[in-house]
Amino acid sequence: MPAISKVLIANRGEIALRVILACKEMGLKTVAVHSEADRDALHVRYADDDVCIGPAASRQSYLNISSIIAAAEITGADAIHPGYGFLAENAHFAEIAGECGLTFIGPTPEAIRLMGNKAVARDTAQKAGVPILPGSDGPVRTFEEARDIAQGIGFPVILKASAGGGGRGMRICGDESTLQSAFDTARNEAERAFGSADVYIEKYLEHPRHIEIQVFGDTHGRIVHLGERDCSIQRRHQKLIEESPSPVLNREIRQAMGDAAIKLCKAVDYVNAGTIEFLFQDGEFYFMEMNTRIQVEHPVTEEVTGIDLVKEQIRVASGLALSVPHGDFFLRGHAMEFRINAEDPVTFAPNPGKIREFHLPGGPGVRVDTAAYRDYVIPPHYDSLIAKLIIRGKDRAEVLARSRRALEQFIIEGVKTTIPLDRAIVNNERFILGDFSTRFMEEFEW
Amino acid sequence: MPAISKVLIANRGEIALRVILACKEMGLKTVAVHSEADRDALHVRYADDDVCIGPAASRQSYLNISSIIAAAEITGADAIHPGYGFLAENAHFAEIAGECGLTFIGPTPEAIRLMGNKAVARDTAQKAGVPILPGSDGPVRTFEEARDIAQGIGFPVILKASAGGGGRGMRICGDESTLQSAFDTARNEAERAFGSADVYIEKYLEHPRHIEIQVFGDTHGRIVHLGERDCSIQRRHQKLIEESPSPVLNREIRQAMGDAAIKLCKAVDYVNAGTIEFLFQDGEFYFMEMNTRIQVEHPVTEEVTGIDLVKEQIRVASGLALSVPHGDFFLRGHAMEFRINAEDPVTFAPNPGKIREFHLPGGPGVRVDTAAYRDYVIPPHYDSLIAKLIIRGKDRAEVLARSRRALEQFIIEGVKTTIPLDRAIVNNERFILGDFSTRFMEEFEW
Amino acid sequence: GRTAITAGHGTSCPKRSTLFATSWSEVAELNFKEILELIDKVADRGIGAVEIEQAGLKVRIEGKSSEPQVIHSYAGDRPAPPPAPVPPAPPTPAEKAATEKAAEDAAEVGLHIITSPIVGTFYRSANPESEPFVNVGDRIARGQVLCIVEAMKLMNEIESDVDGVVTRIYPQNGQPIEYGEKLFAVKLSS
Amino acid sequence: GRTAITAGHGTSCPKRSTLFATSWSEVAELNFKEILELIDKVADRGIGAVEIEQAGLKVRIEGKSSEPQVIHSYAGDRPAPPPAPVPPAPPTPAEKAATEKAAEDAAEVGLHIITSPIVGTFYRSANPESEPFVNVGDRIARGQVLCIVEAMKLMNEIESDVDGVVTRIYPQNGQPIEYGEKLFAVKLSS
Repeated sequence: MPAISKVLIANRGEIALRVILACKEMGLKTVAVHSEADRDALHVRYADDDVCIGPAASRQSYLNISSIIAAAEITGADAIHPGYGFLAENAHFAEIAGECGLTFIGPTPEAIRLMGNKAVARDTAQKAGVPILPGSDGPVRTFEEARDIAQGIGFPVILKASAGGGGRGMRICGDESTLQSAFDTARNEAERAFGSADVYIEKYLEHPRHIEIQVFGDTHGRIVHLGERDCSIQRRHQKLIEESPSPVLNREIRQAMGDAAIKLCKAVDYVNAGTIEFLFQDGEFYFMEMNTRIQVEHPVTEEVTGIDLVKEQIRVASGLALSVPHGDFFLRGHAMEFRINAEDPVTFAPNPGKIREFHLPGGPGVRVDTAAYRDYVIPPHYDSLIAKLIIRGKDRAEVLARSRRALEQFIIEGVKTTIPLDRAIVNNERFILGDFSTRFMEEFEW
Repeated sequence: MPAISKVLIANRGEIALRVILACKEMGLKTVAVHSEADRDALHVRYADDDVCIGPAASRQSYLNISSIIAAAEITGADAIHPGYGFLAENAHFAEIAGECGLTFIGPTPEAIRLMGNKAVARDTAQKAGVPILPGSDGPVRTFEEARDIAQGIGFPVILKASAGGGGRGMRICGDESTLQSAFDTARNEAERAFGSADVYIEKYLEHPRHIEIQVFGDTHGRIVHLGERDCSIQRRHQKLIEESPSPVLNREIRQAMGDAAIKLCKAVDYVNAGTIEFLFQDGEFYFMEMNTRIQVEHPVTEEVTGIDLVKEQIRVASGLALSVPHGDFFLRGHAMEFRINAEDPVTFAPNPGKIREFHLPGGPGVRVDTAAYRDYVIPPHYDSLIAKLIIRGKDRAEVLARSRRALEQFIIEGVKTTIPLDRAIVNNERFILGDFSTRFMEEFEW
Repeated sequence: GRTAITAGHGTSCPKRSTLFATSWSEVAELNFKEILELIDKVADRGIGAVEIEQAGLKVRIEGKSSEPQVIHSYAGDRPAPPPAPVPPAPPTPAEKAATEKAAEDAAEVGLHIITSPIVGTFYRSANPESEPFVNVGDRIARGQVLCIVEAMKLMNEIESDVDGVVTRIYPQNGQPIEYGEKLFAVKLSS
Repeated sequence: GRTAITAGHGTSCPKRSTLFATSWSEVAELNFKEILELIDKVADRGIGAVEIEQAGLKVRIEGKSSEPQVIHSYAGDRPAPPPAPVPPAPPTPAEKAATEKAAEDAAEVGLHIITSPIVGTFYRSANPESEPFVNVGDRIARGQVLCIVEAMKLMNEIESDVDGVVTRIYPQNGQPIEYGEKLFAVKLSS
């Protein structure tokens, strides 16, 4: 692997700035790319070079592979960090980058491809001995096939798009008649959303937690896990709050999940940062999917491990060995992340516009990752995440108390944000007790 | 000790806000006091109650004991946190608070009094077996006496006001003739500044480091130390940058200094947070003085120990045992604090006024303690500290790299600040090597 | 013990601009926050004027040299919509309680305000059984005791620094007061 | 390989006033955000006034009255204002390079600007030995190749979308260019 000296960040918003800051700390030059709507974005301001790669629409800018590669060429960048979203899990992009002599800061195209197809990933997990939810071995083509499997594993079951994500193409079926009507709908949705009508069927858990394991592999064959993140507080499969450690994992289960995650990574010779998502219910865990990128919620792991995951990504991409200490692994203290979206906290309707007041919380245990600032105009073209508030403390109780006061201190005006919702959640009794599943938000009232 | 339920903070600025945030995390009510010049201050905004205690001049407001006690009375506060500066080391204030039934969050009046007099403190240290600089046993009254002592311990020597601090009444004398002329000047200055002409004489170290040990005692007789802070980067005895651990202490010396600090604390039955300042040169350390309060630079210790010192102060003041774990003590990672003053970075002339732009750095390892905000008008009546930037990392190299990018990210406009100076220092070779003494700033060029 | 303290001049309250009094929230299409935003925008950008006409609504905002002037008119008596949501705790507290102060300020024109020189508890009489030192309408003389402010068990007598007639007593008996808080309004003897 | 790409109309730069007018006709219903944007635009561009009437809605925005009103005065006789003091690294880069743009804009009134539809390296000729596709003063026709932008080893021919005369070539030969960057100024054939 070549040494990296100049990194193009093929992303925008807080993660682009996050990567730029990591590069600065490593003494690397940076190239920001941006759409015409992001001329005033902070990642553009803080990078050494910046290139406008297209109009506001993502498809013509942040998803425009040739523009991005060309931007790397004209600026002399020798590596690309894809961030999350956009092209981060696009195997083709990783491949082209490699062919153009650019170091892709992420896994190999092969690993992205293998894990990007849910049915294949599930199959790989099963072969590696990682527990999966009982269900179909790959896509089910007919209702009759689906029905037979459902009867075998017992209702409720869930239909999912093989190529999908984000809730589209998903259907929960409590009985056979629901399954019958849902089957074609799910296939149609999958076809429209992902270009493939393939759906598979799985046992549906009624009150699972979403617990994911952060994994990291280097090019020297070492693969480690860095503990879990509990991301059960979601709304329509969009995570709102993540924490580590999970309030419900004990040392043994954490160890078992970590071991399973590492087994799966070894099966695909995984390199760089990745996340293995599990569902957890009644003491059992089941492999869900793997995300072959840095996650939005990676700071939670950084705060309890003391490891800068983005810098580690760059180290590993440049061929260095993981800097994670050998020996017994343990998480120190507790951390929680609140995603602050420019959205109506009740309807979750995006609320782009001008930030008129932007006052950040501070003091011990408070970290803010953001590319927003006062007078920044949030463009309407992209996702609504404008800041991540990450709280660290010696234990969950301290983190909760600190979160309350930090959320009180955090003032954003001009656009609606999810801060009021976060304030309500951290005062919710079930949340405080750590007694919740991914259905928390469905039942949450405030 | 009574349980505490409502804390009056007898201070202003970032430390007042810091204490308020700690109280919020502990579920305690807060009372802010403020002068007429501080109506728009953030500590007033975030407190549950606020009381105007006098006009802008400190003497009539933040140093006005009866106003502050009366404010506690009318708001029903049951405890007072003095912060640092102002009345924090005023034994009389601590005493009156106690007499009025208020819990003083700090040491006993007796401990403040004992340690507030430098000659007495030095004597106490000597008796406790803590190394001190060779010098006079208490005040020297005549030049002849001073000369004899100086000849005994060897030039250079330093004259210091017994009741003083902050450089006033101090004189360094390289030979006998300098001593002759300096002796009366030092006495006069001491008289004017502190109301007592008493000066004492000590061996003068030419390239010492200022290394201080954070100590903490509880009312159950337990006293611990929490490692050191290296505060050698000073200008005219005003600290600019502090870090922990010190780049020059090894485990053995740290242990020895910690043991010495604890011995001294035990000698005065010390309770609550305190700091023992040492000079360190050529592998030897010498007791300088004790500060019987929370320090400006306390966050540095918080970041490497994971202990919230302000919350610990309140715990201990309410009679609880220290929450510091028993067993082997060690510092995790590295931390550095930059004091951001509203000052001309070259002349250090205060530069109060309106903050027109205030953009905080973020991301991993970055903490900001501040009570400033955009459009805040820094009043000219008080000290010029407007923010503290605290950087944490796995080692000193990471902290330095992170400091550089965070200082670059930190934008304050409208008033001059010490940020440009900090940026220059973190790029200075000797600073990077950790090879500096308290004279660093005298020799620093940029 | 008793301490006599002469009250200082009432310069403590920062000046407020008047007359934000009319409620904009009665406007139909544009909501209150939006009009505030428009006003900010006109002021921030140094715009000459903005005029918006909709069915039954006309808003005109003229920028001026120092501060924006707001002229509005609307047709008919519309029921007021619910008030705009108030942000929980804005960090810039400049506009705190501007409107309620305005009316008070207007009433105090030409009056001498005696403010508290200390923090404590306000008492109108020497003890619960005795008569108040002064009542509204009383003529008072410089040096006359007006009230007591108790602090740290000390009963501090507050004396008048002017001659005149008491037109208002601001605090209630037994009320806590802070430094600079208004105690009495006095119409000066001419 | 060779790809022919027809340059789009120069609508890429939202700050350019020449094309500003057209985008309004596309607006069906003016919402509040758009009004705020209009005000910014009026302030930024020093416009005299903008007035928009739709069914049931009339909006009028008057520019700053204290300064001489600037109504598309691109004559170029006004001296450029002295550059504002540049803060070390302000986080709000809105006014970035505003002044230098002004002079350029003035010279471009009435000209058609051809911008780059892709990111890459600008070449004026097909290869180092050959003549440039076009020079300043050349008459060009719609569909005529003007230059090459190399990206990912592909030589992308950029064609003219208008008839006219080339009055300026912005980039140097071999210079990297970004999306939307100005390539040619063309005086349209009338």
